[in-house]
Amino acid sequence: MLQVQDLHKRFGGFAAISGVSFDLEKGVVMAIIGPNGAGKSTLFNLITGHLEPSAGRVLLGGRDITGAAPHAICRLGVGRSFQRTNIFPHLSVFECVQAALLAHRGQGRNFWLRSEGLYRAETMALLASLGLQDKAESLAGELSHGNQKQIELGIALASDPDILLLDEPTAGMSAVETHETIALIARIARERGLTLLFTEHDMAVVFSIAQRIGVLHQGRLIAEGDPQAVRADPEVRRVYLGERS
Amino acid sequence: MSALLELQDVHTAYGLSRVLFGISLQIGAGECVCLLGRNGVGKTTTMRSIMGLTRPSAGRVLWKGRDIAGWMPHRIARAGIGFVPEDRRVFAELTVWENLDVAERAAQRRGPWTVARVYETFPALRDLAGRQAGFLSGGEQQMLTIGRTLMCNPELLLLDEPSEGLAPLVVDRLLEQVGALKDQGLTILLAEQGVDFSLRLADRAYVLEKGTVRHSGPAAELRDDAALRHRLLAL
Amino acid sequence: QGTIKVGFPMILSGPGALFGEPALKGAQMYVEEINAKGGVLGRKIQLIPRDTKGNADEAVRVARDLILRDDVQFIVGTLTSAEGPAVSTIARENKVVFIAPIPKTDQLTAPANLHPYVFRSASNTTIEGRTAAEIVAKWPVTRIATIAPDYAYGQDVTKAFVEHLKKIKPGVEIVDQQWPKLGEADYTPFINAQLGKKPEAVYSSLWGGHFVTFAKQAKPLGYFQALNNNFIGVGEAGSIESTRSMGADYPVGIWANTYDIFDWPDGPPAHKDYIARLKKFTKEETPSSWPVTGYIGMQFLVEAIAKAGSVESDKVSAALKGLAIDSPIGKLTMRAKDQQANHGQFWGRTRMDPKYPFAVLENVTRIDPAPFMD
Amino acid sequence: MPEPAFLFGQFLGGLTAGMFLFTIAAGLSLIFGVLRVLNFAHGSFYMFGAYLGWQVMSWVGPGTEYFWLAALAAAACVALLGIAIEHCLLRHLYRREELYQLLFTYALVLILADCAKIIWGTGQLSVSRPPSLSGAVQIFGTTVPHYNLFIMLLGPAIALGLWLLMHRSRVGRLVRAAVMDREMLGALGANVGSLYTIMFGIGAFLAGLGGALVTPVKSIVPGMDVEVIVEVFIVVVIGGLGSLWGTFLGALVFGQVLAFGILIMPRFSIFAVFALMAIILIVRPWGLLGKPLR
Amino acid sequence: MSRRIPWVLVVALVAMWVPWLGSRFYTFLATDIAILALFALSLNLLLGYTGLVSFGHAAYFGIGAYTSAILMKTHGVPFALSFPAAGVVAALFALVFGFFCVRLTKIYFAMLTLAFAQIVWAICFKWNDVTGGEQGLPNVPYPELGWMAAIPGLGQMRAGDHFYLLVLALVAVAVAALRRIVASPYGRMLTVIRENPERAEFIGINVRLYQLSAFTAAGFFAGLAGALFGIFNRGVFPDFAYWTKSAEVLIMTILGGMGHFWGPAVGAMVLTLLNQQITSYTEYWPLILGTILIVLLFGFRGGIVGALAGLGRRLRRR
Ligand SMILES: Nc1ncnc2c1ncn2[C@@H]1O[C@H](COP(=O)(O)OP(=O)(O)OP(=O)(O)O)[C@@H](O)[C@H]1O
Ligand SMILES: Nc1ncnc2c1ncn2[C@@H]1O[C@H](COP(=O)(O)OP(=O)(O)OP(=O)(O)O)[C@@H](O)[C@H]1O
Ligand SMILES: CC(C)C[C@H](N)C(=O)O
Ligand SMILES: [Mg+2]
Ligand SMILES: [Mg+2]
Repeated sequence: MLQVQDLHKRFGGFAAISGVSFDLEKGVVMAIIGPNGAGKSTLFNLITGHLEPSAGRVLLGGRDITGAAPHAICRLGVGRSFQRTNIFPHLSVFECVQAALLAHRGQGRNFWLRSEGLYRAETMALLASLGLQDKAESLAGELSHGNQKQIELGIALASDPDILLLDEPTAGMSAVETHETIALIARIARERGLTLLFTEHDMAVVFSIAQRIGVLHQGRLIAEGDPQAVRADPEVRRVYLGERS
Repeated sequence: MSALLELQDVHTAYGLSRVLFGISLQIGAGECVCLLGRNGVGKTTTMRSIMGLTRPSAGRVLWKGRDIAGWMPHRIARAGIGFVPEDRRVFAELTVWENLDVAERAAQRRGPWTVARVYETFPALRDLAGRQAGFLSGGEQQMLTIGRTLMCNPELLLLDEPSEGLAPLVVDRLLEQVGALKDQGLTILLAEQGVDFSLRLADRAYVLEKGTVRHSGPAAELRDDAALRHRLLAL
Repeated sequence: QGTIKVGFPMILSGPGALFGEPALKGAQMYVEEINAKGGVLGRKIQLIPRDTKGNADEAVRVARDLILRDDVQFIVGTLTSAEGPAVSTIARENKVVFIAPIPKTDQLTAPANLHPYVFRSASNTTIEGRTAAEIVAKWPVTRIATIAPDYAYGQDVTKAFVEHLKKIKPGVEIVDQQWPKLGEADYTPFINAQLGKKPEAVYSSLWGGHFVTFAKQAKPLGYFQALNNNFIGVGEAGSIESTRSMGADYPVGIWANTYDIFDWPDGPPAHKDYIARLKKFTKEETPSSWPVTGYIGMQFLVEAIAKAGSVESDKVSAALKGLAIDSPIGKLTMRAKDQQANHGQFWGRTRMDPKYPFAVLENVTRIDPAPFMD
Repeated sequence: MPEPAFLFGQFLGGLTAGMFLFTIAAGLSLIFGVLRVLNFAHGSFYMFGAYLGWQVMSWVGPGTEYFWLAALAAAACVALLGIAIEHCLLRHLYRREELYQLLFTYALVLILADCAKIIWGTGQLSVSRPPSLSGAVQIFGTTVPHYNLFIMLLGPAIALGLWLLMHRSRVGRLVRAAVMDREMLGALGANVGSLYTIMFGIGAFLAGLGGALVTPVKSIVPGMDVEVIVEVFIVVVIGGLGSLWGTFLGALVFGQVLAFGILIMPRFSIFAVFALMAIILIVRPWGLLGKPLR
Repeated sequence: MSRRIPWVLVVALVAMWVPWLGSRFYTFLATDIAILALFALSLNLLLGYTGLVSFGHAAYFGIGAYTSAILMKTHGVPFALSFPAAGVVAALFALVFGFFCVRLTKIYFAMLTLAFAQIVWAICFKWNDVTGGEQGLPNVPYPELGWMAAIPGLGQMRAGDHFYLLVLALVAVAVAALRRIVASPYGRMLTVIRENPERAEFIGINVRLYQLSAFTAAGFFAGLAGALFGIFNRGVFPDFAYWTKSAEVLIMTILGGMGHFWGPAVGAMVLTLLNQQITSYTEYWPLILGTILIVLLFGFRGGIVGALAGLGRRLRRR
């Protein structure tokens, strides 16, 4: 499904990503973990076209998407959420998600229809599954951090991706919200047969849903494998997990 | 003992989203107090409220008995409170020395701290004096921010997550240095995810939850009572 | 049956105000005098001045405002040749008689643009250019350069000069032509570029504050020196307004023209009388030269109203055609053929006069435009 | 091929124009660099500098030393004006969107222009060169007025002065720190508010100085504010917003384009500077020496 | 959903009666307002909906004005052709300039739009043979409106009134089209881009392409407004494209409220009327305008319409 081959990214003299490679098969849930500044978000940005790699390739379903524009990559069925909440603050929750649907269905070229009523049922259904149906008319920017994260997820899901990249989806959520969100993600991933790649600092989350884990440290993938193996890896314990957990 | 700093029922909000719901705490002179709690409970916000970076919407912040809530941050700094922020925030395009120099100039407080003394405390910085701060590693940046704040000769040091993102070795070294500062008589308020780190340093601890104080007591109590720790911090 | 309202759009700010302000003064003086005599047709004249900022667009706006909101029955005014034709359009559309006392472009009254409501009492570009050519032709020079503001006036007056000069002195060569925009703040590159072509004489049609700025920048660069003072500034560069405002910085020894001078030795008594009244009106020791333009413009209008016995546009327009007036500088006739009455200019060389702290024209002659008009 | 002496003269003319612009643009660039406010009213400060310079000169009379006195006094007054505006109004807008700050400074343009008209009338005023600088020298066969020579030296001096101020002085370091992290500097005890005010004052001072110094060369007229602001915008934008040396370079390039544009496209030279700005922005989206805006 | 009121139609129907007030001056003002409202609304497609701050919108206004004036005056093309041509030519220029502009962001975007606008101005100002240069092209002919006199009830009207009705009809159609555009899915994409271009990119929107299309559309409508204004003004002048004109329309838009569809139109109306009122008392209109601006900046966030809407919301909540 997704292949990352010997990816490098330098910012000036600083190598944020150096030589990362991994394959992600269809339907697999994979977590990328690692200390702050390890390069996780950078890796995501490279995959989704927000940054251009200094070297290396990204293949999606065998097709080279290295350096393609983000909107093009999105149209190929890649969805993502951002670490910093990144929504449309002055639109209503409904409009945020509906906009993603409109864009996905190619309605963006439509000058004539009124957008208000389009895809109403679908949008509301999606909001309902996120538990946001009551807040549909609120301005997205006025919601709590946790709710905003959920909208973020809704926007990502609206474009019906095959592969979903989530950057710290539960950061800033309370324990209860975290739990619900994770359940939701797991369910949707299962129902839609989604391939999922996510980062997270909450190890409880990571170990509860990840089928595979990659550990990034100073731009290198220092370990990769199933959760047990990674948890046991001494190097990982040293740089990231520490002696707890 | 009268408190050096006392918070009385402080409420703080970022725009519309309320974060602190009545925090009260006290720090005596020479004490090391730590704030514990999950991400997002309001530790940083408490410090920002003290520092005046985010103005409390209600409540009082008493510094040596004077209410400083609503003061501009620079007045609070000049009154003797130093803040080491969690995300380091070195002045990236200034050199290490310039960072220190700026701080000395900024606060205009006389005191024992000089550039030389900071170098003595953090010898690594001396070799990096001419390097742009933005190019330093995380640990080095952390030393620099602490050193920078010390240049203001504060009486109270607010340390926000000093060990975040640092390699264990670096953390150990930092622990020693902060311990030394404490021994020199500096009052410290510490917010730290690394519970071990804080409990080893602190005399007393406050555990926050969703913007309120859930528990307060001697640090030793938490250190020794695993059940209590588990109940409060899910550890 | 109230007052007769006359709109007076004029440049009252910026470099053009150097000429526009005194022009307004002249009109005001005339209005004061005529009102003191009881007005015309028993009605007083009310002058409504408005600032056009030297900008055609603004002039149009102001003119329409005067007509539509202030209900003026006549318009006298505008200064530049950009404003004049633009306001002429408005006058035609609204059937309001418009007398242009200052704009000189031939296009204003060219057959294609002429309509019953536009009249001019100013000089025009053909005459001014040709007169200058007659003067320059007598100089022992062949390499000529020109500098002119790049708009109707500068273009037309330069063209008239060049064509006439080539006709009367076939040997001349135009070595350089500079076209700064009207209102240019920095003429230095133009000055340097012009000097680079090594002309022997320069014909300039920069005027008002623009000429002042130009001369101020040119003098230190040795411009007039390099030309041996073979420089002729038309566009009333010799106006006392200009010389006064520059004082000792004014380039002496160059040729220039002006609409009026306060000591016209062989002038008619009417002129002396006018100057005396002007002195009192403006409280100036050495009265300005531009009031005469506004004065004459208003005089034409008022005498036409009197002649028509009505304020109706069509009647006043008819009365204006062929109307002759006794102006302070002599008899002037608004020719029926092209609706112009050229009030001619004074020409001379500038020199410092110990009597005044500014340059004056020496050996001035008032050149009668009649021979140049067809 | 034109003569070298002529080309040299044209070059010096461009240099003078460029250095005049730099004096003004340096203030604009400083204000933008520190406060992140693109100050439309900078042209108005320049105009006030010119009018005030004229005013003081008309009080104290001619004479070289009086000229300098008048120029400095005018610049100081403009600085005070700037400080008052920053302190009373502008500082309350820092948290608002950029667009509102722009609109505010544009409103100032309107207000100040009319104030100048009310105070000094609408006509054109002019000032003579200071007597000691009214002569000229011959360099390689071109006449170079002393005053122009002085301006050509003043530009680099101001650039150097500002550079020393920003990079070699403590205040400069504070200012640079404030640009990087305003809040943090406040938490370290610096009064960032007054630092901003001072910087705004210095920026306004430079605009005022530019205005006062330009009076012997250009005329003082209403509208000079709007005219100059476009030019200094171009200078700072092609140089890269907020970059001192970029502004210097921008001013140099601008001056030369003005001077030589006339030779290449005699009638369309006003077009050249705008084309220059467009081309530079297309090729280098952040200007010659600028950095991407955060 | 509540029933939708066709506001464009309502406003146009109300405005239609102005000539019957019988004052040439009112018709004159109303024509001015209608045209400027279209101009300001076209800018708001960029400013309010797409989040692009253009300092050079007057360029397209000017291009439209010159195109139609040159076609009508110099080449005798009928209005029915020259009017759409003005929009199309302005849109073409907007397309070319926009192509370069949308690659930049923020202040630099604004500055590049300014640079292009000043280039347009410089060309209008200096290309004497075609644009008339500094003195512009006076005497732009009125469109042939004789047919209007044949309509019952309009027979006695002056040419100015006929022209006003024509302007009103054309502006209404253009505004209706604009309204349609912003309410369409395409318009939603623009809002999304305004809110967060980075995120918009990742719901599959080609941000630059959309920005460019909005820039072109805004240029088109500005061109139409310019064409009407040139005729209304009886002449076109280089100042139409000068940056102060861009600033003027920016002020109208922001003052009226760029967060609301009608905000810019209200801004155009309020400013024009205020201008008329105030200039009859004092020549210091800019001083007063500046003061009003500052008061609004500090007092009314969201412009006139924004403030009114806020007030309305508060009243309804009571
Ligand atoms: N645009 C950029 N320019 C320069 N350096 C950058 C840039 N973006 C990221 N970096 C650097 O690259 C490194 C990796 O950053 P990244 O955001 O990928 O970390 P991360 O693993 O996502 O961390 P976190 O867990 O804190 O989100 C960091 O040191 C960061 O400072
Ligand atoms: N600038 C801001 N605007 C809005 N909300 C904020 C802002 N900063 C913080 N918050 C919210 O305030 C709450 C408390 O944040 P705070 O940073 O004080 O937590 P913390 O205890 O320091 O967490 P951590 O351990 O992650 O540092 C969080 O929910 C956060 O989302
Ligand atoms: C002042 C005059 C020389 C102006 C000139 N008459 C013109 O037509 O523009
Ligand atoms: Mg990250
Ligand atoms: Mg924190």
